[in-house]
Amino acid sequence: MTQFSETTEDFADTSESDSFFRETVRVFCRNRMAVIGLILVGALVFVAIFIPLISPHDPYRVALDEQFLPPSTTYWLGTDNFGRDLLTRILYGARISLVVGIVPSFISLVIGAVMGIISGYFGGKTDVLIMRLADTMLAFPSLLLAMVVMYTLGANLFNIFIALSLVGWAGVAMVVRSQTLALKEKEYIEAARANGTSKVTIMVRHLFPNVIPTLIVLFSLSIPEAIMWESSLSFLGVGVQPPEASWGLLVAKGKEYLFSAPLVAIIPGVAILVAVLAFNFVGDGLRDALDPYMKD
Amino acid sequence: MLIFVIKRIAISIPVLIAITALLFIMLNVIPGDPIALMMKEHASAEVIDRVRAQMHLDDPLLTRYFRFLFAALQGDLGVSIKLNRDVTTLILHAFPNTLLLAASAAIVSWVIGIPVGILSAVRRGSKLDHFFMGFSLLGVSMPIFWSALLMQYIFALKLKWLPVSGFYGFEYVIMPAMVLGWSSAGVIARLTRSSLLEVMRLDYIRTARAKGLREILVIQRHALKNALIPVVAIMAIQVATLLSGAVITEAIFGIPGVGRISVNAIQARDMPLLQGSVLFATTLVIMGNLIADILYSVLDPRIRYQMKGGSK
Amino acid sequence: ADHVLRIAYQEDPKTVDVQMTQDFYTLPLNVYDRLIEAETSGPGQSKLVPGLAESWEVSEDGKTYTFHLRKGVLFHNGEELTADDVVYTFDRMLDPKTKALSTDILDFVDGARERLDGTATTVRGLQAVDKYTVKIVLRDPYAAFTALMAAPAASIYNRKFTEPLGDQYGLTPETTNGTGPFKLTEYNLNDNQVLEANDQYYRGRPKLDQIIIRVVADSETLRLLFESDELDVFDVDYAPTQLPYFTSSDQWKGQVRAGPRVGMYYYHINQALKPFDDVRVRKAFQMAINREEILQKNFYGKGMVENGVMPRGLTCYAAATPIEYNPGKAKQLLAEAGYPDGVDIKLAQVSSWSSKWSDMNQIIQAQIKEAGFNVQINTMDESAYLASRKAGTVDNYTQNWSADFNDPDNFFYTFFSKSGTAVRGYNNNDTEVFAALDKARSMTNPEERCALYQKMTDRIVQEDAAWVPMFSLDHAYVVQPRVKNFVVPWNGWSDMSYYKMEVE
Amino acid sequence: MTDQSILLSVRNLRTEFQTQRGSVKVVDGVSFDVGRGKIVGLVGESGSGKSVTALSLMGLVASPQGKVSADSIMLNGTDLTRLNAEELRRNRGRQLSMVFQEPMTSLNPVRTMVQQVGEPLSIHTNLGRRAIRDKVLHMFETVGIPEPAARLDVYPHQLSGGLRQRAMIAMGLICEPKLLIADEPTTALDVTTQAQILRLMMALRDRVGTAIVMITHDLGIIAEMCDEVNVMYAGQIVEQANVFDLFDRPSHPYTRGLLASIPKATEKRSAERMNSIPGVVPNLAKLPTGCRFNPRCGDAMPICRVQQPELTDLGNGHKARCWLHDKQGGKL
Amino acid sequence: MRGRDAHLPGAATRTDGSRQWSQGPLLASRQTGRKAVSEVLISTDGLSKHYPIGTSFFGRRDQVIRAVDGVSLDIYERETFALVGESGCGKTTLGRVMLRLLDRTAGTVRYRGQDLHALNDSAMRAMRKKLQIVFQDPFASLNPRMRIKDILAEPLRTHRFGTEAQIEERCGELLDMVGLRRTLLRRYPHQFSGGQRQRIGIARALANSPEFVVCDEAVSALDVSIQAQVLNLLRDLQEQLKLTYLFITHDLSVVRQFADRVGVMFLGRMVEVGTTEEIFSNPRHPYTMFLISAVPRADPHQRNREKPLLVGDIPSPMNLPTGCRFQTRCPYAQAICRTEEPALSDRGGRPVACHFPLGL
Ligand SMILES: Nc1ncnc2c1ncn2[C@@H]1O[C@H](COP(=O)(O)OP(=O)(O)OP(=O)(O)O)[C@@H](O)[C@H]1O
Ligand SMILES: Nc1ncnc2c1ncn2[C@@H]1O[C@H](COP(=O)(O)OP(=O)(O)OP(=O)(O)O)[C@@H](O)[C@H]1O
Ligand SMILES: [Mg+2]
Ligand SMILES: [Mg+2]
Repeated sequence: MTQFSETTEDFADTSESDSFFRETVRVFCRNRMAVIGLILVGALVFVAIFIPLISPHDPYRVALDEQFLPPSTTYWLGTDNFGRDLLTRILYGARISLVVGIVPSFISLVIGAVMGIISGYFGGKTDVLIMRLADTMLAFPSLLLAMVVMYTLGANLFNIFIALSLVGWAGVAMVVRSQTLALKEKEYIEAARANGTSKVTIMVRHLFPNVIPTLIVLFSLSIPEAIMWESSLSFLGVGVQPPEASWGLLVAKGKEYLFSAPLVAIIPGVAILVAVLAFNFVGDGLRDALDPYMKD
Repeated sequence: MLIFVIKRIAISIPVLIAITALLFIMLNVIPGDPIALMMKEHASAEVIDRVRAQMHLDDPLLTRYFRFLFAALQGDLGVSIKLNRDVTTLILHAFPNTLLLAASAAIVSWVIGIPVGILSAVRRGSKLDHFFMGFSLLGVSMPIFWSALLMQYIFALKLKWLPVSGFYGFEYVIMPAMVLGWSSAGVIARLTRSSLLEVMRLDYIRTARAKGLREILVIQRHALKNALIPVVAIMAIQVATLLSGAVITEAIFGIPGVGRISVNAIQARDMPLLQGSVLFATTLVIMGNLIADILYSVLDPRIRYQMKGGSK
Repeated sequence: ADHVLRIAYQEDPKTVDVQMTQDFYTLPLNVYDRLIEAETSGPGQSKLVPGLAESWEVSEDGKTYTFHLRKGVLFHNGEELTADDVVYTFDRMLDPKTKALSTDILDFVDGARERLDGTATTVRGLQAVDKYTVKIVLRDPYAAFTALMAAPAASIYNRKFTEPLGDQYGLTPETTNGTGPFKLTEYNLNDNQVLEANDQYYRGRPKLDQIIIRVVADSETLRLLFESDELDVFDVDYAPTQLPYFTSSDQWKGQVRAGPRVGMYYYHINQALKPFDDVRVRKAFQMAINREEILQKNFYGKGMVENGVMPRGLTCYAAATPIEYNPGKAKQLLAEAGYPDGVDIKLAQVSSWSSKWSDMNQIIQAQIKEAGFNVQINTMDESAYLASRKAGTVDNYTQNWSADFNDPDNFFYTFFSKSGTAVRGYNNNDTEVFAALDKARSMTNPEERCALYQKMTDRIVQEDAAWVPMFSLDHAYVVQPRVKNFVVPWNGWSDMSYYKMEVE
Repeated sequence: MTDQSILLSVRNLRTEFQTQRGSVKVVDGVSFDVGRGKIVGLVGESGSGKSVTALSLMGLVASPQGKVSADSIMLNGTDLTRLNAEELRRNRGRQLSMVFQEPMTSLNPVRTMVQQVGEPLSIHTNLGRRAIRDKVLHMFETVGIPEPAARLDVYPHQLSGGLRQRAMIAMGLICEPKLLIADEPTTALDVTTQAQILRLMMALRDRVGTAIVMITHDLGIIAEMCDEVNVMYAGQIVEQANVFDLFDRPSHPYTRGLLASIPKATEKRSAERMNSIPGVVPNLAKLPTGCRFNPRCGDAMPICRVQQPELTDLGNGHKARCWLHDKQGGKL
Repeated sequence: MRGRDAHLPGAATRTDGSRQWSQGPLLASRQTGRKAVSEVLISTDGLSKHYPIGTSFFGRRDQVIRAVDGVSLDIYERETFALVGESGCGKTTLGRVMLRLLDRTAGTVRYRGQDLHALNDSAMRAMRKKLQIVFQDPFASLNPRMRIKDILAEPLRTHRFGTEAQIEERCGELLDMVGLRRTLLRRYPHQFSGGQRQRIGIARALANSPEFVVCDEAVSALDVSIQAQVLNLLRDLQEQLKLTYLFITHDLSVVRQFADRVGVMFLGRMVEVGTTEEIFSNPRHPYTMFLISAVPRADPHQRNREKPLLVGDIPSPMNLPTGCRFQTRCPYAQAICRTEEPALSDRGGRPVACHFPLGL
């Protein structure tokens, strides 16, 4: 219909920022620390995946006659109390720490997002119920909760997932709920309702995509947290069990030799520190990149 | 205000009950026996059975739970299976220590975190900012058990400034409070910074500048109070975090607090004791929430107004 | 107080009522006395000496023990010790309301079981003959009864003081009363206990004025406390990995006090579980473990490889037939048993136990792989472990056992009697052993008795391969130079009497 | 111009922002004068740079992203461009002050009205607390806040929008500045309240003699209260005139379009479609070449697409930035 | 002005028991001379919406905001009914309750005689095809994460418009209709200007060929030069698609140029209803009069005209004054105004809620 000649095809800003994604990437890349963090995380992931191919050493071998060897060309960081190559152990530890960081964060993210969206969107009794549940989880000192789970279910990797997810989902739900409440007031949600769009569709197609940036940020920030939790649990003896090598466990064990072989404790501690820092850098960077305030 | 407080407390009761139920279920559905645990290696099966029956631990789950709940509602948390002492007394003994630890850690975290956050925000992008934020992130990223060990090594063993462990006076509180407070300080510093930056973008800051107010006063008079509101809000979460941290800190520094008791209780499946200590810890968290809300309202007149019951 | 000894342990004893504990004897050993005392007479050696009983007689049939009490022994509350106190103490232990733990030390007393069942209100075999004479009649003769009377659990209480306190006895200084060299004056749960010298102690006032015992959970903290001179004694058992540091440190190597321990590390084998129902597999398991290596590398060689049920230092101990370390042969045995390609087994690991156990498990996991055992370490919490042990389904685990009293019965009966083998999940249902152990209990001729135990050792360890003896270790302590007269107790316990110790 | 009647004289004001996509000239060569006691309008559509112009004058453009430069900004004989930050600060709130658009967000929610409104006094004078309080009370009366004494110790959220905006004006005027910049002071208000506020501002101008720069996108407000008008488009002033001249003889096609497209409450509805300016407001980061208005201009000539027109004087101080008024008639 | 008496419902007893007048029937005579339509499309009767605020200790509702309070109103087919009034007077709320986007507190909404609030969920969902809304904020009304195609397709899919190809085609058509190129379907909202977004919002509302469209401040956020474009578009679409508009705005100038009839709201009440010309040239309610006179005129020559000014602000809807709601600001208020609330009743041929209407 050409009668509306008033419209010219001149667009606010068409060329460059044609996707949210690219925009985010650009802002993210301007943040030097975030990029460094991302590189470190990338390296970590790479190592975690390919370590069996990289390292010539067996992380579980016990060679008691090679205990506490100092760093050498064979054992770059020396060996531990069983004569295992410390570097290899730490790199295998990266695997566990990553898995422990990612899996429960993801589970709590999924649970939290679903709960949060339902709670925020439906409101009323559902909201009260879910929020009471979340309050309960949040009021429970998390380490104790995790310990109870680990003690009762048994200390293994799978139960760590359960424990940490149990600890983590409530916080996610809270954040997602408050965001949902804000989004719910948006006119495009109202428009969808006015069109007769069903609740499920609104939640899936409107609310969920809009909380994704928040979820990404929460995810990236909860990974380091989960790594810390795991290290605390392992330190208390209810986390990952030997002979697996999570960093927390390595520190807890290495601590016994702090005075005779300090590297055995210090290096995994540093690994935790670096990994947690890296993830935090990435998380901060993502938050800045996805935060609407930071744009323009 | 009083109504508000009462209301808040009333709301938390279901939370407390839910927590006790949760714990009860978790510790009871899984096989494991507090009596066998208590008697360990030496006791014969008959002795174990006899003692268990005497302690009414053979009753059905629900019976036991409601017996516990009923007594708890009357203020009786029962007697610890393992310690054979009244749970309330035990906790009241341990509680002040944990409270002291958590409170001093909180103070440390605020005294460090808030000024650091403010300075970083004010000098946003400067070297100082980077340094402070790096330092905060380090605090956040360092496992407590790890920094505790380092501090003990440096300040107690090498420098001999502070005692290694124990809880017998002011000098004993310093190190655990620092260890525990540092990680929280990082969180607080980061939050203060981002909150302040957020507030500095608001219109009324521009208004204050338009009046010709010095920048420092703009921050002090106009930005700070508003920026600290969310910082106050995380206080409640901080209480939970500090209590979690206290479990480790108490173990390392030999502090006879609730954290130790709870760990003992978990390990021994000592239900009454665990229920008691978790109830106390949870109550503490809920109190933290409450205090945060009250502070919130003190800081923010909009909420104060609401709490008085609707605006006129 | 001038002469103060500062020590520490990792867990709070929770009570001073020795009838209510089986783990914590430091306080009872110092606060109470027993009728007979087991005195350390040399490294790993002990002898029974008169305690509260000046003397005692055993009847011909070995069933009646008459104890003559020392006169004028005062409890801390000023009461004089009488025969009635002794009768009360043991009756209290057997009273089902007490819920006492170590009632088995009185199991032999005539009428003890009825009292414990609640079918009797008194114990037939316990009698106060007069103010200072106690007669204890046994159901059957029991050779080790005097040794039992020296066990910490046999500490003597005061009836007048204890009876009204019921189950609150021993929880605080105010509710604790003994005749021992020290009085409990302070008790802060999870924090510390303070003992003061008992001026009226019947053997004379101790040299120490005060003992301060702290509860410190973290072993590195313990060590730091010791090094910064806040503790006088560092018990290396709490941090075994620190030993090399202390033995090689110029400052400390002269301060290490080590002594053998009448106790042994072992691997438990559950015969009810496949593949350990096959003796060849058990033998292979025994042979596949390189005990010497573990002792040398993980325990710094401070101890001795053991091959029997009895550790060195125990009455009747004699070197047993050595178990060969031979992974090749073990592999062959496995093949014979039908596992030519190796066999999957599990080892139980309790998460809250000290890491030395998990180290042991990890090491043998690596070691016995060579023989074809594919080990999975199954971690569980202690209560789940105890539950599975009770159910007889527990996987093989490693532990150690130190003597409560110096008699082979303490080892054999615990593990291989009819009840012991079931309760501990060995399931070594060997009626011949059961009969022999019961018989040995009442044998009065020491030589014959020892010979029987040695024979059973061979049967259990060699023929049936029912368990794996590992080694007995020395127990090392490091003490500050000011500490004098530090003697490692005969059984190698961390709990000991400090009566004779001095500090400058 | 060193005319004594001129209070503010801005010459070639340029403000640039550093954005992620490079720098954007948001205000590009703005020059205008404000006579003493006059009300000068700055009108233009959203994003045309009105607020940034005002903030630039105040020295409140966010640094370091924003960069302001000007040949001169003479305020009452002082060149603001020559002042350092501290001297500029001392002028703010005393010599020139500003009232913002959103009366809700422009007031600090956690400080009482007297604290906020009296603050310029505490900054720029030595008055004591009591005296400030009295002054604020007096000011509240002046701006027509009913029950002024009761409104001193309340918080902003306890006041209605109209009262808040009055308080903002009281705050702007409390140090009796020579110049008040009002950035859309009534946009957030209802018409009846708007009418009250506008009348108040005119009354104050008459009484106190404060000159006002009135920023708005509402030509109605301009017509009601301004003496002089500057029309902005895409960061530039496109037309500058006495208010009567502007409405009687709009000379820039944009101004004409604007005037034509405002619906008039006073006129009966016409059968025709309403007039409008085709196209959209340009993106400052992607300005067209030549005249910035050329893509939407019905009268565009070839030259308009290549070369920027200058502001040409049409006589009587009436100026327009358009090739139509160029002496060469837009010949290329 | 014809057909008035044809539709005079007379004095009807309303739900609240007071005697009220339904507004005069429409004379949809436009100057354009279009054919008058006189069917009532949608009507409300005693419609109220109260928002609870604050809860007491036991969860009892303490206080309410009477956002809409007993509004009775008829809107006729193919007319543009403008709702004006100051911020917070309940315009948006009324619009939403009429579409059942909010639940009513009392009263009825009838669409072609059918009580919307009595329909079950699925019937209501089907009904939504006919009832649409266009929002004020062009930036908040489009989901930033959806392409234009999906935004337009959603209502079609919801109502099972047809195959994907048909939907695609329809989306293109809709863009044509609002004057945007079809090629823009794959873009995201942030790539459009405010005016363009508003067109997309309109296109979405039109997707299922509605009959009744609520335009809630649909042009208020737009620049003047763009505003006229959109108003023209709305007017053209009305003509083509036979739409009925409820046009909510606070901008009286727009009302005058755009609406057929006007309802003036004050604090949840309808205070005056009439044709645009009647209202503007001859306001009966004092509030209407003040409202109109307060509009700044874009003509400097009129600046010195007599401008009656209201004093004070609107009272809070939480605690309304007794009597007439306008009484506190009304210079003509008398004793009865302070005690008795005037009903919306015919005063001089037009429904006015005033004890002392002007010009009579
Ligand atoms: N801090 C900033 N950084 C980058 N660009 C900015 C900044 N502040 C304003 N701008 C840009 O400057 C341009 C002019 O903004 P300004 O606020 O002056 O417009 P305005 O005329 O006041 O519009 P409105 O009527 O919407 O208030 C806009 O395109 C805006 O995006
Ligand atoms: N969800 C809600 N909860 C409580 N009060 C509400 C809610 N929505 C609106 N209100 C109140 O109801 C009254 C009417 O609001 P409504 O949005 O309908 O007014 P409006 O006439 O559309 O105003 P505006 O012109 O500002 O859009 C206002 O006082 C408002 O504060
Ligand atoms: Mg602006
Ligand atoms: Mg509205």
